[in-house]
Amino acid sequence: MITYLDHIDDLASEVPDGALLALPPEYSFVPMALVRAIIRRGVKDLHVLTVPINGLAADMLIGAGCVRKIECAAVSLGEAGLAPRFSAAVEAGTVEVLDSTCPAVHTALQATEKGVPFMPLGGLIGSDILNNRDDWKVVDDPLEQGNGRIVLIPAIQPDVAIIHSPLADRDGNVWIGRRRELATIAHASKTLLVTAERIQDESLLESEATAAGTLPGFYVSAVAPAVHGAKPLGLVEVYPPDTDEIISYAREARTEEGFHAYLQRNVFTAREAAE
Amino acid sequence: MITYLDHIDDLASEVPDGALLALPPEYSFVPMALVRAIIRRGVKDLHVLTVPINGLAADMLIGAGCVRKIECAAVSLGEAGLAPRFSAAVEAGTVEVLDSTCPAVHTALQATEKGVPFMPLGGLIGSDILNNRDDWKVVDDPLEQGNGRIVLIPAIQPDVAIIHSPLADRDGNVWIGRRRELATIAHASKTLLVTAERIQDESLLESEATAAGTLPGFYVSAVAPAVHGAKPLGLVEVYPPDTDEIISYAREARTEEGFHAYLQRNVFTAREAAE
Amino acid sequence: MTYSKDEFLITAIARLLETDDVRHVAVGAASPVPGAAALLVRKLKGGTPRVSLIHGKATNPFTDGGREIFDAAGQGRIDVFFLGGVQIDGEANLNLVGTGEYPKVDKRFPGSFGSAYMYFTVPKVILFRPEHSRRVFVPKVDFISAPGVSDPDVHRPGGPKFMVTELCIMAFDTECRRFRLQSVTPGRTVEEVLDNTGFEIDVPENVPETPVPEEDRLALLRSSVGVEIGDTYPAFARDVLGVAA
Amino acid sequence: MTYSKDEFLITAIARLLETDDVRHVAVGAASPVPGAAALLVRKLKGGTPRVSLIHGKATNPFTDGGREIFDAAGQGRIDVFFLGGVQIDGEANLNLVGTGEYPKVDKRFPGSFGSAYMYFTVPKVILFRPEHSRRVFVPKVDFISAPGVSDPDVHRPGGPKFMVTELCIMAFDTECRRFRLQSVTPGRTVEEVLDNTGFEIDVPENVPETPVPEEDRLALLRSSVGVEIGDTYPAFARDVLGVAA
Repeated sequence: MITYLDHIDDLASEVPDGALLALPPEYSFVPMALVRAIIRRGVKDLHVLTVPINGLAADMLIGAGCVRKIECAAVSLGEAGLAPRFSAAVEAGTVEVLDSTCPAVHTALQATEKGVPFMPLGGLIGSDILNNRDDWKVVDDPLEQGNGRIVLIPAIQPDVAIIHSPLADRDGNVWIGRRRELATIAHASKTLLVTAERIQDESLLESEATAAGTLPGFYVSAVAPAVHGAKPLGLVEVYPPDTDEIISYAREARTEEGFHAYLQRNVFTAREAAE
Repeated sequence: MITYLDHIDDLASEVPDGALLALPPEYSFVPMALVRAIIRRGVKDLHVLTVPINGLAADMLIGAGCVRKIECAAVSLGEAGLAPRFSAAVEAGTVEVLDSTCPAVHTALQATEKGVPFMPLGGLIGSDILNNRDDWKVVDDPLEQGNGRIVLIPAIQPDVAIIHSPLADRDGNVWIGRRRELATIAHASKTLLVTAERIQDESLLESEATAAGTLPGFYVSAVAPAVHGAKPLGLVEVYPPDTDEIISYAREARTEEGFHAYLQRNVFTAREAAE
Repeated sequence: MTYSKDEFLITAIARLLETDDVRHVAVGAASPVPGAAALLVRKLKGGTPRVSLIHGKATNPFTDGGREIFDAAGQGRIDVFFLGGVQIDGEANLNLVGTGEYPKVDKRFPGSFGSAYMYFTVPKVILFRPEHSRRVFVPKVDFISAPGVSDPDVHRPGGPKFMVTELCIMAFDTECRRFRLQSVTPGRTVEEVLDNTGFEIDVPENVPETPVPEEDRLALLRSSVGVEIGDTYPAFARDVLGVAA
Repeated sequence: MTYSKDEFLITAIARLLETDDVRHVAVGAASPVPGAAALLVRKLKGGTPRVSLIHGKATNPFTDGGREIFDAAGQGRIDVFFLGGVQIDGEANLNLVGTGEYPKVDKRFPGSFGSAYMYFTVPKVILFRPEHSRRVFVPKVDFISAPGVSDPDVHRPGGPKFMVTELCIMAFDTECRRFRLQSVTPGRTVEEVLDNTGFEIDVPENVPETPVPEEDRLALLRSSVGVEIGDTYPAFARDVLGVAA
């Protein structure tokens, strides 16, 4: 059954060294408070999968030395510019990067969701992404119907996925709204850790209106409260992104020293809002 | 753009003879008023795809002589028993039946949704369903990772899909709630015809709460109002199924004469609630 | 305490669900007896296993459309499922399609539903077919909706484990591809089972009786569990368990 | 009427979107100029084409998660998409990953996003890269995120049709695998284009000027269309179009 934890630091302890960790995209319920807790814990050798892209969370985990390998369609701070620690680590060769493309990440998780070892995807042929992926396979039209060559993307099963939500309930049900990539991530992952702005007693499955945007609890491993748990990123209809804070991160993190000063101030010294 | 029609009979005229017609499952927003309109129109030679099962709608279409071929995981009236016109037509050989299994129907539509010619699915091997499907193909583990043989299900693209909804808006957005097979059906079909209990001016995409259960209008071809459009089946949280009516159908439709008397009374003579 | 045939079957199935490997029981359409058994065990064990009735309301946790239960099974998240059949043979092949020569069968039934997939993916499939007759339990099914066993090169984490009928409970041995009689309904005999089974089964020297319903479980069925199953099957709760909606 | 460089680019792109085959324009993240162009055309044509800004609010119609835009493209439901690149070469290959030798590149950029798929599936891809320099327009990209052309045995309903830069508009000829100069920005020259392009292009005898922004369109941009794009890009609407949120 689902574990309810009092503090995100307890959730962070469910992320073992070396885990294949799935991160939701920048616009989709990123659990930044939990990411900071993971950094505080000093997790090592993560294999991060961005679904399909990410920014601040991946950049901070890489800068903090938690990441050995990252599979991504892109890592970017969006309007705030390049992800500085990601770029620096790739240029220095201190993190291994497995380049992908957005629909290929979705496809790999859909395959796991469906319980099949692979799923086909169009496009890709002729791209150096494909040429650098020994795990992807080009096959001749297996139905022999003149459809041409196609790429098979092997299933990926994350060890741990982490998401933040505006609202969970006491049965472990979690509101994800129209961010349905979170459902796919949840279905495909062995362990799903959830932080929530608020945990209510009434079941989200009670009415069809809320059920429509709810991830059922049987995919959820553990839940902890985290008020403002996505900040400085935004949480749709709850709070907007703190653009100034993200821009100031982008500036400070350009150097390793600046990044560590940022970490010291915002991750190691600061107390999370939920505390 | 989306056409708004005043009457379901106008929607029914969008279903050409010989169309591959997708029907949603019994518990999921079946547009029975539109099905009756299709029967009134005397459409011929339909290839019906039940997604993945169906009951009353498929049985009535078969009984009325609209169907040449049916692909289905099951046709059943549920607690009201066997689907009498379906069983009679299969036994008489007057309708061609292409037996499938629930996840294979979903898989075929997912393939079209994804724009790929096929999708793999586990199970099936050793089943006479597979043995009677020349279109399905068993391949040896294409990744050569010891996963064993697997079945490839070719994509199916319905010409027309029909659904009923409690609520649509003036941008063609349609509430589907947690009946997300309707999203897959919509994504996979060339034409989507929608009937709705109610059509509101306010956009369903205005708030995240309603957007979560909304099919966006760009998949929708035409909408017409249909009060009580799912009856005698139920529409969750709007009205329950009329069990007595379904049982009485099951009884009357046991004979061809009884079925035609039922049709005369309930389809040709009766006026729909919306009129 | 007296009990009905359905109450007997519910408690018989419930005993098969009490092991620790059963964390999530899913129940398909029109299956009030297995559904009540699962809800009974959940009540007895204080919340474990999870029980998902796919056509239930409060008990239906699925929010990703019709494919979710199959996806969840493929992910290994469903431990128990129930299947039946118009015909079942000694290798546990199931026929849900029809009798006679396919496709223009003599008698057509609804179809295979999800059996050709769930039978492969759910580790503990319980076959539930109250009618125990040679009409149902045939030497060889006319159409295999879902095969009981598979070749080693087919990925198959799931399959049949038990069969529950009005006469007995059998266990299925995948290795030997045979059913073995496990217990017989009180008042019925091993001979009766053999007479009404159209295929060979293994019969151990001593075949115990299937236990009669425990009084505390009957009491739960007729009260709180009855209310729960009534959410999905009101007529069943009323007529079989005496619990009004 | 005076106009800004961004306003010029918006109207230049808008003219490429006015044909009848354009029923649905999708615009990716951080693309205010193409977004404004699409919204402008929608306004001019009274509601056609549909415009989907994937990170917009009222203008984001997607409700099936991150894969929906790619699925929709695969279904043929998206007619126009915009792509750019750190480097672009004469065969319209795009590099969004980095410069130097992969994987330990000299300068790493975010990554390929969905380019390796959208470039294959969307019939009319418009390459939008304001900076027109030999740094961007190279003889051969260091990394092909998405190839400009494909072999005949690869299913490819989509691909590059136009490229819009600060200096010019080029059309791409898939058959010849070459760009052809179509028009030059007023005040710039063909020589300037050639000097700043690191690959060969076809230059017709007469190269017209790209039209300056039409006054009625500028007026729309600075009023109702500005408000619409401000829903997704408030800073852009304010700073470029002078429309407060």
